[in-house]
Amino acid sequence: MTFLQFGPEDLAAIAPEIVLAAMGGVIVLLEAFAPAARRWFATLSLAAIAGSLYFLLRAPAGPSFGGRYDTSALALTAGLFLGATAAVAVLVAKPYLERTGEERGEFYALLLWGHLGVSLMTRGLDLLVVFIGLETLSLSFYVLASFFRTIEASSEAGLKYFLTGAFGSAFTLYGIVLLFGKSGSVAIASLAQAGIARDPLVTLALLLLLVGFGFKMSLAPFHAWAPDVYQGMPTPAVAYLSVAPKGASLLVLYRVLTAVFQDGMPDRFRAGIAALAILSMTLGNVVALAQRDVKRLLAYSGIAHMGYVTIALAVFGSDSLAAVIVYFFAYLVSNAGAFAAVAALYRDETKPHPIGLLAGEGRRSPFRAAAFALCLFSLAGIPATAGFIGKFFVFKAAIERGLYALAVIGVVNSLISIGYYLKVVYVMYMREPVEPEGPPPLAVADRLALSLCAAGILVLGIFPSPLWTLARRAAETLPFAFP
Amino acid sequence: MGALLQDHILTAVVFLPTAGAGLLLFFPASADRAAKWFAFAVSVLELAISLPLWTRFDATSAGFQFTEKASWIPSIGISYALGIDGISLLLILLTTLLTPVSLLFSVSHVEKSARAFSIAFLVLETGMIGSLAALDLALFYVFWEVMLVPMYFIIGIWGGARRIYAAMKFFLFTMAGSLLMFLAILYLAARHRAATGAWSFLLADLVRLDFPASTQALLFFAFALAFAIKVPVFPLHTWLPDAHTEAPTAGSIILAGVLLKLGVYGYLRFALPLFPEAALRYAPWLGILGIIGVIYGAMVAYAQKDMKRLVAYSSVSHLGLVVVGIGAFTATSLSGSVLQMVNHGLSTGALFLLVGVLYERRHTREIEAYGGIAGVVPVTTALFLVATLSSIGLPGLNGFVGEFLVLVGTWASPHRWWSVAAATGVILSAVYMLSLVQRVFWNPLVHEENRKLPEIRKTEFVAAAVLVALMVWIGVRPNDVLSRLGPSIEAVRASVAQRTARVRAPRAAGAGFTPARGKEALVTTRGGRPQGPPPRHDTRPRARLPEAAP
Amino acid sequence: MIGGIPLGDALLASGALFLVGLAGALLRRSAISIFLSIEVMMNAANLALIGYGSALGTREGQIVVFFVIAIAAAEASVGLAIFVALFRHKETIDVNKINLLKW
Amino acid sequence: MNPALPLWLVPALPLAGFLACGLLGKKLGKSFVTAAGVGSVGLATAVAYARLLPFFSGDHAPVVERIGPWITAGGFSADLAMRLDPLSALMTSFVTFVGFLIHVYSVGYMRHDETEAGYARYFAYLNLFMFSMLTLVLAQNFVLMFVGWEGVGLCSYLLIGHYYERQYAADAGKKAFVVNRIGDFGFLLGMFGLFSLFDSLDFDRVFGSAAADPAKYAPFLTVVCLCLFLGAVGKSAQVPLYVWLPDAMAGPTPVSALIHAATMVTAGVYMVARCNVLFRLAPEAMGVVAVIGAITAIFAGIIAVAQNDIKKVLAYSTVSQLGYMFLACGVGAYVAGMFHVLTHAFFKACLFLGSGSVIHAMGGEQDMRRMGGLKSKLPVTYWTFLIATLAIAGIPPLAGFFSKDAILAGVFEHERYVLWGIALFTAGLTAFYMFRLVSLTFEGSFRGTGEQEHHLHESPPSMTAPLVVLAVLSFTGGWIGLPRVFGEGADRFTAFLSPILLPLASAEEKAEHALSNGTEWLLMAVSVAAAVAGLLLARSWYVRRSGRPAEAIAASFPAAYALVAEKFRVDELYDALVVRPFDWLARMLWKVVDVLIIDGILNAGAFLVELAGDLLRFLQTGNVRNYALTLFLGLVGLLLLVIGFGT
Repeated sequence: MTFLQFGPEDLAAIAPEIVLAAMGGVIVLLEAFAPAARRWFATLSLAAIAGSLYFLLRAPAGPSFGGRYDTSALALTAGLFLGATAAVAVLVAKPYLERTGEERGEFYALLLWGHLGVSLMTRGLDLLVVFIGLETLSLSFYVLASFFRTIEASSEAGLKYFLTGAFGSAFTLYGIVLLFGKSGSVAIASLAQAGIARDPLVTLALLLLLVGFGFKMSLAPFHAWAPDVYQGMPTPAVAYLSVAPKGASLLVLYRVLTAVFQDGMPDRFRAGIAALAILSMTLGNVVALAQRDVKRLLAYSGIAHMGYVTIALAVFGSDSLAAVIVYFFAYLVSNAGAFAAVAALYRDETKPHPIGLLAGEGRRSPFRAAAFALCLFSLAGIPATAGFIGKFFVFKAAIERGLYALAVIGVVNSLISIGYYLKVVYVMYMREPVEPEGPPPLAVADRLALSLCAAGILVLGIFPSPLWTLARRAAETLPFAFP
Repeated sequence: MGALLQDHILTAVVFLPTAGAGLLLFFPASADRAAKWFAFAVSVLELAISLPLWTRFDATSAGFQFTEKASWIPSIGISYALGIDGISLLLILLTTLLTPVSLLFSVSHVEKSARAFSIAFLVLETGMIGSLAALDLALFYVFWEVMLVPMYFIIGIWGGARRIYAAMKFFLFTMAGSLLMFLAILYLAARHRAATGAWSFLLADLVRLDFPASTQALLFFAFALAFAIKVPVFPLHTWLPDAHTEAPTAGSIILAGVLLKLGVYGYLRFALPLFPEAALRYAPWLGILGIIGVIYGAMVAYAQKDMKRLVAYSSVSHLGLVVVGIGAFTATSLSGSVLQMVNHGLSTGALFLLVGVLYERRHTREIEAYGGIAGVVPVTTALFLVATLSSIGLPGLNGFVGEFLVLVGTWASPHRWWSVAAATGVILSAVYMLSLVQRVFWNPLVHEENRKLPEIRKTEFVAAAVLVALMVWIGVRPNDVLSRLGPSIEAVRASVAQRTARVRAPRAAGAGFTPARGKEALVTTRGGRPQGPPPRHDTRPRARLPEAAP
Repeated sequence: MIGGIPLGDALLASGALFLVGLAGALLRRSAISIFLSIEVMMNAANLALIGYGSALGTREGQIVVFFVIAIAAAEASVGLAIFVALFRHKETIDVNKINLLKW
Repeated sequence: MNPALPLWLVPALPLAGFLACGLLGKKLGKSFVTAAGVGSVGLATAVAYARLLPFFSGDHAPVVERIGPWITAGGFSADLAMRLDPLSALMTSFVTFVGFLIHVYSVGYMRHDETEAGYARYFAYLNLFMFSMLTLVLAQNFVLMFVGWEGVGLCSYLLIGHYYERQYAADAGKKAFVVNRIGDFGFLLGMFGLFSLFDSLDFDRVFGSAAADPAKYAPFLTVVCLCLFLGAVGKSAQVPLYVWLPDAMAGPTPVSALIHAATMVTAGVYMVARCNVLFRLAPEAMGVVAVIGAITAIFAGIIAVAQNDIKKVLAYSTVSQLGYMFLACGVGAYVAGMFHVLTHAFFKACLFLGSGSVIHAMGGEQDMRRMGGLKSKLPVTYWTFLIATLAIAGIPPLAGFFSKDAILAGVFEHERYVLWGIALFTAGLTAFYMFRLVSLTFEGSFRGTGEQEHHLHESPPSMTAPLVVLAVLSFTGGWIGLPRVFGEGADRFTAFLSPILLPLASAEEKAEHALSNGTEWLLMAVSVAAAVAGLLLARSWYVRRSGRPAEAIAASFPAAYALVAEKFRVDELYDALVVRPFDWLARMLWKVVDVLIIDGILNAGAFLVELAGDLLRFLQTGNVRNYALTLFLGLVGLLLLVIGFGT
């Protein structure tokens, strides 16, 4: 019974999360007792994120907590991904909250704790840890969703996210329980037992997990919450929520499935995942065409993107996991960047974000518009952007595995997606401004965040080699018994 | 530095424009005029450094020259491989020539955010040259797609009334084509891995792959679709009239002058060598579509009431002829097709430019709004006349040489009747172009406002005159161009020939043709449809086969 | 074996409980009842955990249960807070009436 | 041969003139244009004769001067090379000379009523024409010949449209070019055929190998020759493509004289004669040539009778005479055909220039019904015109008589009696309508307006001088080719030109069976009789009874007369059969195929996708219970799929 053993190397392993938790607490206390320190919250949060990354890099190799907590290259890569997302979110949050007059410590604290939850998900080699991470994330973001108490939409977003989220967690939990029942332990490694894959209850459990994490990924048909929540939630929080938890969830699925399917994924299961991928791509893209609100549009675009990346899950293999990692880094710079641009381009948060409001921004606020356009092109997968690289590796994996139908459906979908991405670009660049009062002045933090994302898009798009190598190294840490 | 330029001249040629665009970013948005002239200067410098390609090009060698190779994404064998042969050489120079021409024209005509315009244009140039120089399929695809974005903005922001629709149509059409090609490229690389264990996207490696006929057909279609849309081949052409018409003049020049050619180029450079059997099996369809394009494009052009639209449809007709030449696949017809691409770039570029000259003065493209202005703007008229004559293939100008070679080469192929059908274009082109000239420049001058039509400006004149000069040059000394073309063309045919040898050899022998006939037979019997030439064709005496590959 | 109750029965009960909760969550209209139904689903999971735990003779099951209960409590607090916040706006928490964000 | 004066100089000089006039003419003014335009052609003429005279006196051995390669691609290659042999020498001699005269004439004709720009443009194009025409005749291969071939077409197009702001002139120019293009289409196909047969388009190689091994090539040559002949039909305005030539009269009169009478329109004949080896191997093709020629001759002749526009009459007469030449070639009498080309160049140029002088004097009036009695006012014009008329009518001993007689003899000789009859009748017809023209124009009393009469004046010497020279030539030009009956060796023309008729290796060609002297005398007598008859009839109708008989006939057969007067309504026919259907089809393809079908399908696809989006978005009801439900249903569906899969 090695569950509660606890040593210094375990402390070093968990230090990154401790930093986050602690800083969250500090910020809340400052909020309560020294409100004057507010203008430092963003800086403190960034420091915390940096600190946790630092400790993550310093974390001792080898399993800790008796092999239930991951310190491998995979965890490290995931940590980088999450940290970057969180950093962008914080950068965007500062000016955003100042504008909306809601700059309260809770926001940063909750963001950090949510971040903490996500990193628990990515690092937990134990389904309980994963579940705790999942819930930590959810609880923080339930609150963040309804952060604007004065805005009805925000509260409604909170309610919807909460109810559906709790509903989804219940499924996840039950799936975990079933797996525990079959393997005798909540440790993922213990799932690696001969013949377990053929047990119907295990199949059911895996499907339950698929539903639960698919929900977090906003993968159709578990996506319904995303558009509403994105619309009502403060944009910086969306920037995080629309990227980090999705990656984490897919990583968890990968961990579990690799453990269960020692000798490759059975076709029946692959069919199920493929179906989700197709549904998600098609529904997301087609419905996105009909959206008038930028945040909803990006929500559906996100649904579609989860469809693409799920192709890589259906392919299932070391290279495809690497592809997933690359895809998510690309998605990070593109999607977080897009939401950052949205946050910087809209003045009034009490109203929705109609696309039409962007008319003429191409000339009125060239930098933001250009960055936004770049993000959109990247999401559309135009070459020389990160988005293309992501799609490239995913489709390459699919082709290699012989999943031609999936690949073809994928590219057809990316053709449809161009329809709505270009619509936004066209509104920004080829229409005259409608409302006299333009977007808010461009804050330094916004400029920084956008520049980082834009640079990321181009650098990853033109020199993807290092990222790919990193992803490969990370992917190899999962025990794939097959290519 | 000099040495560096010597070794990496292609890299320099490809990326100099982007570098210029990068510098433009630091211009104040207000400094429009400066930005325009700077962009023009960059493009001229580009032209200057691209000239060594022409002078130092070894016209005797068939291989790729000025090659550069560096690994880009080593782990999956994507490499930064550049190199040009005669075909790409011509098109690259056409690009580096037409870009300054377009920019020079725009200097006096682009007002709205000219800095952005210049940036878009320079990036576009990089995209075009890059896809012409790339020898790695992944690299090619990147450049190929990168072209879309700036062109989308050029049409959409600086275009005419229906520019949004046109820009969107352009983008979606082209994208629709290239996405399947993208998958096909991935498939090729995957197969190469399966076959050799190593990843590679190098054309040189991938051409070694062999596929069963059915697979090859699918891959071929994936590639051909992308290129056919770009060319464009009937019935995939409908994006072209809209894009060409709505684009700003400079955009139309580049669209017609270079972008269309990339379709044919891609077909020659990639589709043919990669899938020779499929390519030649379906060559008849290509030829027929080309012929339809020639006649259909000409007739629809004749029906137009909008000058630019008319010229745009004339492109459909001209490119149709080029496609016929490709489909016939004899050395002569291929040389003719490539030369004809250059010719079309010059003549149609000039036509669009001069139409733009008129448009900028009257702000209408309606043919009816003009008439009888030859006396008012004699210089414009003269230039337009020369461009027209070049475009309808008057001997002594460039158009004739290309047209003639395509037709005579096609006649030498077993698809003799193609040449007959395509030659009707000679009549039709005269019909629609001359009626354009008559309705615009001749006839009674009915609209009084045209009496004060200002004559062409210096900048515009220089831009047009350069093109006209080249038309005459190529018309009088076509061999300067053709000599650089020959070996590359033969190389393409040779590669196809030897890769399809085993399919052909037994038949050629069995049919008991003379060796010459055998080689001719190559063109059709490939792909398993033995379609011997007509009997009188056989008895036809042939001292030597003109198309004999070395 | 939980004090003589065979695993099968425990699982059966848990499954039934889960379905009951599921049905409630899908059918009730008040946010609170929906949330309570979800709690029922989680407790079904707990029941199964206990069953398995004792059947497998490991304590992990029970340990997990504690965590789950804690998490459920936290969820409840957050949830109720959100309900209140929304009630301030709409004077109701009937989810059929809460559809400002749609399409 | 004279290396100091290479052949290419001959076309090059007019080209230089073209550039000078075209680029600088407008700036430097009319006197410069005159100098450059006329001077360049004069020089060219001088150079040409410097080469020609030694050639005429020499042994007539063909000279080929290769400038260098021109087009080389794949298996195809064509050189820039010039050829001087009897045929091209003959053509060059009169093209340069007549061309020069007409340039001189143009100075007087165009100088006053033209702007600087127009004047420069006119001479630029005229020089360009000289360049093209000389390239055409001096070319050593078909491709280079085609350069000239299309070049002359272009210049004709530009010069017809010289008064571009007149709708009908612009139309006529376009018509000329397009119709010619139809011919060129045939020419191109012919070239392709030749190339695939001989792997070369070089005259020596093509004709040499054809003559060397007729049996081998004969089977394919019929088609090839017919293609080439289509080109000739277009260029030389034969039925059914003659329609452009009458309209071409919209151009300035000197242009009509030079291009549409003396030189360009005979290019077709020249080409056929040049290819005589091929045609002789394709008897069917030759038959077609002869028949087309005969039909054209009589058809155009009949139309000419009923025209009242002085230039239209001459135009149709040109068409008719060209038909004559083709008839000659068709029956194998190539020499006779070329002979007629030569003489026709003289008298038809003279006639056109004369009519130009008349129109000039009449202040632009072209309708003969408003003329009359000009004899006294324009004596020089009248006498030169009369001589030319006698020449074309075939009255001995003027030029036309000998050439026409040679043709008739040739036709008779080859036992094509029907064609001979047609030709004979045409001869009479020619005499008739020409004298109708002379009578209406010069005889009788003036029928024009008063102030026209007041302006009447003889043209300046720059115009009359060429008239005189051409008149002299129309008189004497025929004596170089006296029929054999005037003694052996009298026919120096045949002797000079016969080398172009390469002997064919196969003996299939039957030997020249000469006519007996008696028959020949008889034939001459008959043709002269026909001519005189026509002449007298015309005079009696139009001079003595001032046209009343004609009116009477017209009145008694109104329908027939109208048909003839309206040129058998061929233009209307073509308009209904070709032009309008073409317009309709073009519009149809655009509006229906392009816009409706293709774009329709694509837009429909796009619309459907958008529609799907617009409908599917309503799945997002905003009610969280449905979200939960979809989640649950998703699970169920997944279960069914995974369990059901494979089973």
